Amino acid sequence: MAGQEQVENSMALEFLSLPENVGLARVAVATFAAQVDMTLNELEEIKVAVSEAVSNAIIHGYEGKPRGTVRVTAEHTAAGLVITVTDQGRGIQDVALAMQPAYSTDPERMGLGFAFMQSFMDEVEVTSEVNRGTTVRMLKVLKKAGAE
Amino acid sequence: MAGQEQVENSMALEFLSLPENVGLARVAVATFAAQVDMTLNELEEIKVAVSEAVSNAIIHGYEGKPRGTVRVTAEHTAAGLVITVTDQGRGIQDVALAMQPAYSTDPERMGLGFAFMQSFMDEVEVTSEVNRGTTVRMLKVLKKAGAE
Amino acid sequence: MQVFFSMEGKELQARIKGEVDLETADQLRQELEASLDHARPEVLLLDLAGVTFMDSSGLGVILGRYRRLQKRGGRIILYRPQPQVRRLLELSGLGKIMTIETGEGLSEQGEID
Amino acid sequence: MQVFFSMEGKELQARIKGEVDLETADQLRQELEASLDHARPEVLLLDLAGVTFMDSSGLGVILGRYRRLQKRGGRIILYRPQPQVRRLLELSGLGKIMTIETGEGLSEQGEID
Ligand SMILES: Nc1ncnc2c1ncn2[C@@H]1O[C@H](COP(=O)(O)OP(=O)(O)O)[C@@H](O)[C@H]1O
Ligand SMILES: Nc1ncnc2c1ncn2[C@@H]1O[C@H](COP(=O)(O)OP(=O)(O)O)[C@@H](O)[C@H]1O
Repeated sequence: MAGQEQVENSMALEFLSLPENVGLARVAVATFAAQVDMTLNELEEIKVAVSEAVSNAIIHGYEGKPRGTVRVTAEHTAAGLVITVTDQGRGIQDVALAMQPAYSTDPERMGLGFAFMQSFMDEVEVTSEVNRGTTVRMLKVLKKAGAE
Repeated sequence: MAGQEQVENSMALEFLSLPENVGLARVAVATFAAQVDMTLNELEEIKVAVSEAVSNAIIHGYEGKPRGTVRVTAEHTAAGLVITVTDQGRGIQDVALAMQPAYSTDPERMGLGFAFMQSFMDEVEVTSEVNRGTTVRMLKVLKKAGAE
Repeated sequence: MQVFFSMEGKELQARIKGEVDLETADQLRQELEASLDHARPEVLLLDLAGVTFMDSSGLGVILGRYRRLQKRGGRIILYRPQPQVRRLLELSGLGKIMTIETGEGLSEQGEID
Repeated sequence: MQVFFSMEGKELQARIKGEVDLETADQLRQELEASLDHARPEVLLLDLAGVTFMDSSGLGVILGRYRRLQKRGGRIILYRPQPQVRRLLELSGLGKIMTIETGEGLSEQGEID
């Protein structure tokens, strides 16, 4: 769809906090992201980042309870692909601590979710309020693969 | 995920009225639908029905203008898979007429969108108000493939 | 979606790959029109083996080309549609006014006639 | 996701196919635990060639099995990870504490050692 790349596009996906929806979020965002020129490697990176953020919303935000709503948005902007993942769950008391590699409140987990988001995306911003929920905003800068 | 099939699941997807989002809607709903036992043929039928309803929202509802919002929801219920496609576009004056096979207000089109939805889904319900928009609600009954 | 053209005598062959829906129908229409303008074939063979999805937007493109060819006595062959596409061709009635060839029992090169 | 097990001497081989994420990690953990209980191998070889996606939920399952085996002197071999998975193994440090085998230059049967 050359020539349409100037038109910005956006999507929003909402689903229940069930583990099987992690794959749904990944597929939807990857399909959306693939509308613009992107390498397979960049798509893989975006899939990991989305997977981590949505998994966190389900297991930490809603503590595994299946009746919460997770909202994922994606937008093509001049800056690149902006992805947000929002839950209305229990929130994070100390965001800076939570984002440290290997920090986890769950002994079964590795504490690498935020580390992967930061490795694979160009910007990661977390806003959270205890008992109100968490939003993770991530930016993937698009290398202009021949465009413009 | 045997044993989790009792849990109902739901998703909602919103996107701008751009042609490239027809594929996004198809992929998202098919991924969601594939969470329950479903034949490949049933998945193909669902993809055609979603494609037709979303295409209609974009070309008829919003008359090709790219700044409208299309909303697609999908829900697993006891009755089966319920899919809705909603636009806030120009609406349909005479729904019964519009749903007749081969009826189209666009000479370039075949007028088969509603016919395909009706062939491929078990129920199709259209509610529309002129200048307010249109909602198409479709049900796919799930054959209990071994379940229960 | 991609289209690959080749000419075989008076037959224009268009091999279509990918999904034909609202997003890609215009492009398909334009490419077919340009090639028909240029080649003026008697027969347009649409090789659908690589079409992984089609809906009524795609059927509309085929019907439009059928009408154009019919005016000067030409015809369309729908070649090797996959089951999902084949079903739409039949439901829509296009399968009745155009020839569908399954490609079975033909030579390895995929030649017809 | 699916797991296929086979025993080769003192080596338990688990061939994993599909996506390993929050949805499937529990199932993978349970299947590996059950087979480890049963087979008591010295080496657990995880054949990752068929793993099309993995995230930190999957890595956690591997690390947990590593700890279990290490207690009695066993070890884990990560066999044929695809590039995406390999990168996560390296970023996470798991690639440093476990052996990664690419499977290159080995016999057709996919045997190692
Ligand atoms: N959406 C969220 N809601 C509440 N807490 C969260 C959320 N996301 C992350 N956290 C907290 O931050 C910690 C670190 O997250 P992360 O780096 O993804 O590692 P892990 O998921 O392995 O614990 C989590 O253990 C959890 O306490
Ligand atoms: N979402 C919609 N908003 C407004 N009009 C619609 C909508 N969906 C369908 N229509 C009307 O109904 C007619 C028949 O629709 P359909 O059977 O899908 O055939 P086609 O899309 O080929 O015209 C359309 O031509 C249009 O006038």
